[in-house]
Amino acid sequence: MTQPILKLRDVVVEFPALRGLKALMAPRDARHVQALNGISLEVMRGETLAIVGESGSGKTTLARAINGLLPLAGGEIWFKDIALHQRPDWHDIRRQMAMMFQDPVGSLSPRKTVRDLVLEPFAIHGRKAGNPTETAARLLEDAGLNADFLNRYPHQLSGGQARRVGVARALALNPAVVLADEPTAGLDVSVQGEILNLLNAIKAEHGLTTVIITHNLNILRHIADRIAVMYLGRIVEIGPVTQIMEAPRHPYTAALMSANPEPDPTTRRERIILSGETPALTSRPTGCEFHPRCPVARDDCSARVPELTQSGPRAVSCHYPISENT
Amino acid sequence: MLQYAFQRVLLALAIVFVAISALFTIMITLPGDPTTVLLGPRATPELRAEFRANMGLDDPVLVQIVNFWGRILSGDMGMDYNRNRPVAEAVFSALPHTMALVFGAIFWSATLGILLGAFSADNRNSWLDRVTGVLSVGFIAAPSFVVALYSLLLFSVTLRWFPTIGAGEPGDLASRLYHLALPSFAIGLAWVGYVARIVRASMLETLGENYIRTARAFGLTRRKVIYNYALRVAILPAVQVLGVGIGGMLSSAVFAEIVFSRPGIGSLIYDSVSGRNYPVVMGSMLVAIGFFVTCALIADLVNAALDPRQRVK
Amino acid sequence: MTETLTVDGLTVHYATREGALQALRDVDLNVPAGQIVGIVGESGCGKSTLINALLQLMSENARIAAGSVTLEGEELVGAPSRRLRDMRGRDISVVFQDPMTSLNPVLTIGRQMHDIQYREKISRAEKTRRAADMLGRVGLPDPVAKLDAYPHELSGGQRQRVAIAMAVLMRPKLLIADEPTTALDATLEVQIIDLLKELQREIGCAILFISHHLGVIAELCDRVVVMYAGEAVEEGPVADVFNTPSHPYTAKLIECDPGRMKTKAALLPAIPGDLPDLTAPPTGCIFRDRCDKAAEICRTSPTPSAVTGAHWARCHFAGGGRQ
Amino acid sequence: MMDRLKHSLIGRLLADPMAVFAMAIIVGLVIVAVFADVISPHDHTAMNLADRFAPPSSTYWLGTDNLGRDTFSRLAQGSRIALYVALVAVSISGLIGLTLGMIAGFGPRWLDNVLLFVFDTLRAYPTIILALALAALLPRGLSTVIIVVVITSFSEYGRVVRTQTLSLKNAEFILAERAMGASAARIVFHHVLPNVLGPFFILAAMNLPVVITIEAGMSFLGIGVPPGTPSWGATLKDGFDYIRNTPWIIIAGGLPLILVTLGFTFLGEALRDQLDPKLRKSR
Repeated sequence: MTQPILKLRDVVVEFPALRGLKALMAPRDARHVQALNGISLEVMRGETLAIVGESGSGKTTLARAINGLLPLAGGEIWFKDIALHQRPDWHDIRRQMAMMFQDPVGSLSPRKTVRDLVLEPFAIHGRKAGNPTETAARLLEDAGLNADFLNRYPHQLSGGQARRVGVARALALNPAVVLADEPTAGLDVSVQGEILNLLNAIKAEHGLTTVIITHNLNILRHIADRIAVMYLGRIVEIGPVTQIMEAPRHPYTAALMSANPEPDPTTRRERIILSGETPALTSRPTGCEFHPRCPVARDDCSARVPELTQSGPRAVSCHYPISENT
Repeated sequence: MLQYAFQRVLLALAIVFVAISALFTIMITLPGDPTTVLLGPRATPELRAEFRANMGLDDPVLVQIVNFWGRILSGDMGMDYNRNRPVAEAVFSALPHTMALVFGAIFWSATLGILLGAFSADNRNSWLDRVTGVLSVGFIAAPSFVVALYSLLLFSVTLRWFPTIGAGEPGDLASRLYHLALPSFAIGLAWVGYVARIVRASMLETLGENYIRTARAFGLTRRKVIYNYALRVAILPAVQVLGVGIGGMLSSAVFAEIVFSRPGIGSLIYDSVSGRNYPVVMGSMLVAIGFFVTCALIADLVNAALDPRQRVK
Repeated sequence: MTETLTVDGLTVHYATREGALQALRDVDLNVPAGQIVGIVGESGCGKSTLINALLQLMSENARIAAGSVTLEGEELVGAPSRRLRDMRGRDISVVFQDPMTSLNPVLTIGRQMHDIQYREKISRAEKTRRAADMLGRVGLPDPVAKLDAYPHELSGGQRQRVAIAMAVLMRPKLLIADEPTTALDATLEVQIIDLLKELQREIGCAILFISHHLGVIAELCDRVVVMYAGEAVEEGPVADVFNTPSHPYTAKLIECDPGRMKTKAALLPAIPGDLPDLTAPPTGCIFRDRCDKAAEICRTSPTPSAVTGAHWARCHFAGGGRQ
Repeated sequence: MMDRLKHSLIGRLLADPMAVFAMAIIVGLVIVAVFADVISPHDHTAMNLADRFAPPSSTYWLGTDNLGRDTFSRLAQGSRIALYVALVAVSISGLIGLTLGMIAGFGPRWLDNVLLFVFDTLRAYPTIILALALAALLPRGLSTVIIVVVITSFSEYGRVVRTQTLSLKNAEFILAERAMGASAARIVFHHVLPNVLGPFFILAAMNLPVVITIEAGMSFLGIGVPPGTPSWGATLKDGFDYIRNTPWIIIAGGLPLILVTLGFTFLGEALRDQLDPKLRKSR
C-alpha cells in the first residue's frame, strides 16, 4: 500500500485552441490551451483513487493522458519504473493498465458479439484464450452475466449489462491498474449499486489498483480510499476520502460537497452557492484560478498562484484554506 | 463570418488554380507536339515556330505554368486560330447561355424540390408521400441526356409545342425563356428528385429535434413550426447539394446544348474538341471550373449565413 | 386546496411491431396550485410519455387509451388543437432536460423569445423589453446583449437559464420541468434549483418537477409521485414518502441511493431484475417480480391504499392494508 | 454471424416491393448481358442497306438504323458494355476512394487537409467537360471512359469514407480499442472498416447508374466507345442524327438506360433504408 504504482509530476496536456488561418497568425503561446496544467499525484499499489470534478476540470483528460491516448506537453508519468513520458512500449503497458470508458454501450465495437468483445484483449496481445468460448463465458460470469449473452450485439444490451461486459473485458488479462471513467454514468441508481459492488469485489480479489473518474459525489465513500478534486486542469485538494468529504479545506471542495442535495427532506445543510460557471480554458483567471468564484477570496488571491501543499496525508492548493476545526 | 468567408474564398481560388494548372500540365507534357495541341492542326509551320518561341514551350513546365497564369491574369486567354478571334470573346459570349441554362435548372429543382420534399415530410407515410418518394427516385434515375432527347422528340418534334433549335431571339426575353424551358427542365428534373429527397429526409430529422418540440410546447402554430423553424434548417443540406450539383449540371448542359442546338460553353467545348481547337478548350475549362467553384462558394456562404453554427467550424 | 393539474386514470399505449406497449397505466396525480410536485422514477418508468401526454404533444404511434388530464378544471384530452395550442406556452409551459438541443440553433435568443409572445398585443419594443427583463431576472449577465446571441454562443448553464426564462415569460399556471438539472454540474444544479424556487414564489405557478435524483426532489418539492414501469406507485408529501416509504419500490429506491449512507457500505444495495415487458405486463402488482415481500395476494392488482391523509401507495401491504 | 446479418438484410430487402422491382431489373440486365449473343435475332454489326430506317416489325423488333443494323441486337450487346464499364470503373474508383478516405480520416491532420484539397479540386472538374478536354489527348475507347470516371468519381467515395472514419475515430469504442493496446492496423481493419462499408456500398450502388450514364453520354458525344461499338449512347447518337427518320431508336435506346438506372437507384435507396440506422429508428 505504501508503494506508488503510478507517479505523475507536473503533467501538462495541451489542446489546440485555434484552427486554420487564425492559428497561423496567433502568437505561439495563444495557439494552445492547457487542459491539464501541472498535475502531480501518486497512486499507491492496491488503493482506489477517485478523481472528482465538474465538466471542464480535466478529469477525463487526465485518465487519457495516463493511458497514452493523449500526448503530454510536459511533465513525467511513471508506471512502476517505466517512464510513460518517454515513448514506452504502449502495447505492453496497456495490457497491464486497463481502461473503462464513460458510455457503456458506445465503448463496445458495434458490429462485434459480446464473445468477440470479451476475447478482444487476447487477440490484441496474442494470448491463447484456452477454449475461447469457455474463457469468454467464465469472464462474463465473473462480471455477473451468464453465457446467454455471448452472441448478443452491444445494441441489444442494457446499460448495466454493457457495463459488465466492459468490466469483464478490462479484467481479461489480469491488469495491475484499472482506469475507470465515470463507471456509473448512464446507469439508474438501482443498477449502479450492483456495478460498484462488482468493482469492489474484483478489486479485493485481484488486489487491483484503480483510478476512478467521477462527478458522482454520492458514491465516493463507498469506492474510494483517497480522492483528488480537480478544477480547471489542476488538483485543488487531495487526501483520504472521509477527511476530505467531512472537512474540506479548499473552498471549492467545500462548495462542491455542499452542492450535493441529500435524499432526506428533514436535514437541510448549510449550502455554499457559487456564483457563475467554470471559466473557459481560454480565459484562465490570474493567480488562484478559483478566486473569481470563491466566497472567501482575498485581495492577493488574484495575484499569487497557490501551490499544492502537503500536510499529513492530505494536500490543498489554497492561500487561505478552511481551518480544520471549523 | 468575415473570417470564414475569407478562408473559403482563398480555398476556392486555390482550387481553381490547381485544377487548371494540373490540366495545363497534362496537356503540355503529354506526348505529341504541343503546338498541335495548343494551336490546333490547321496551324501553319511558320505559326508553330513563332508560337513555340513566343510561348517558351521549351522552358521548364513550372515556368510555363507561371507564364500561362500571367497571360490569363492579364486578360489574354489566347487566340481561337480556327475562327480567328480571341478565346476570351468566344468563351464569354457562350457563358451567359450556359448560366441561364444552369440557373433555370436550379430554379426548377429548388422550387419544385423543396415544395415536394417539405410536403412529403409534412404528410409522411401517407400514400402521397409514397408516390412523391417513388417519383423523386425516378427523377434522380432518369439520365439527363435521355430526358433531353425524349422531351425533344415528344414536345418539339412530335407535338411542336416547343422550339427544337437555338436559344431564342437576342433581346427578346419571352423568346429566350421559351427556348430555355425544355433544356433547363431536362437538366433540372433529376435535381428536383434529389432536392426533394434531401429536404424530406432532413426535414424529418429536424422535426425530431428537441427544439422543435420546444417550439410546439410554446404553442407556436404547426405551420409556423414546420415552415419557419424546421424548413429553415432543413433546406441547408439542399443548398449545399445544389451548390456542388452545379458541376453535374454543367455536364448535363453539354448534352442539353447539343440536343437542342443551343450556344453555350458545352457546345463550344464540343465543337472545339472535334476541331482540336485546344486554346478554346482550355479557356472553356477555365470558365466552367471558375463558374462551378464560384457557385459552390456562394452555396457555402449562404449556408453559413443561414446557420450560425457553421461559421465557427 | 385547488388543483392546478389533475391527472386521472391516464393510460397511454404505443403501437409497436410487438403489439401495444402500455407505457402508462392508470396514472393518477394532482398538482395543487402553487406547489412543487416531484415525479421520481428510473428510466423506463414513463416520465417522458407523461410529459408528452400532459402537453398533448405525443408521437404518432401513441394513443391515450383512457383517462383525463385537466388543467384548472379544463379537460385537455380530446380538446380542440386550436385550444390546446392556445394554452401551451401561456397556461402550461415546459423546461426540457437538454439545454444544448432544446433551443433553436439558427435563431437568436431574442427572436425565439419574441416568437413565443406572438399572442401578446404589444409593440415589438415592449416584447424585447420583457424578454430582456426576464433574462436579467433569471440571472444572465448583460441580458440585452444576450438577445442577439445564438444558443451555441452560451454555456450550458446559461442556456438552461434562457430556457427557464422562456418558460416563465408568459407567467404560466403550470411549469413542467423535465430533468432540468441533469445535464448540469453539481454547482450549477443548485443554482438552478434556487432559481426555480425563487421564480415559483414570485409567479406563484405550480411546478411539476421530473427528476431521477432523489436528493433534488427532497430538497425542492412539496409533494412527490414515485413512478415505476408506467404506474404511479406512491404519492404523498415529500417528508412522509421519504421517511415512511410505503411501496416496496420506493423503499428500495431510497435505500439504493448511496448518498444517504454516511459510512462506507460493504455492499451497496441494488434492485435485482429487470423492468417487466410493457407489451405484455404481468397481471397483478407490476413490481411483483422484483419485490421481496411478494405474496400470493400480489397476483391481483393492488389499488391505492391510504397511508396517512395525503399519502398513498399502490401496494397490498401499504398503510392499514393486510400486513 | 455475418451470414445471419446478410440473410436478414436480403430478407428485409425482399419484403420491400421497390427493392424486389429493382433486383428484378438488375437480374434481367445481367441475364441479357450474359446471353446477349443468344437472344440477339441478328448480328448486331450486320448492315442491311436494303432495310435502312426500317420501323419496328416482326423481323426487326425495334427497327433498324441508318445503316440497316438491328436496334434490338445492338441494345442487347450494349448491356455488356454498360455493365462492364460500370463494374470496372466503380470497383477501381471505390477502392481508391476507400483507401484514401480512410487514410484521410485516420491519418495525421496535415495529410487529411492535403487529401481533402485533392478531393475538392477533383470535384471542380465537371465530368463530361473534363471528358471532352481529355478526349483528344487520349485514345478513344472504354479505357478512356474508365479513366475519366475514376478521376472524377473516386473523390466522392473518399469524401464519404473520410467523414465516416473521422466520426468513428473519436468514438469511444475506438478509443477503447486503442486503450487495450490494439495496433492501428487492427483498429482500421477490424473496427473501422466494417462500420464504413455500409455507407460505402450504398454509394457504390448509387454510382453504378451514374457511371452507365457517363459511358452512354460520352459515347453519345462520340468520345466514348470506338465507332461501330454498340454502346447505348452510340445507338442513341445514331437515332439523334436521324431523329425525324428513326424516332424509335431514341425511344428504344433510352429505355434500357432509364430502366437500369432506375433499378440501381431503387436498390441503393432500399439499401440505405435498411442499413442506415437513423432512418430505421424513425419508423
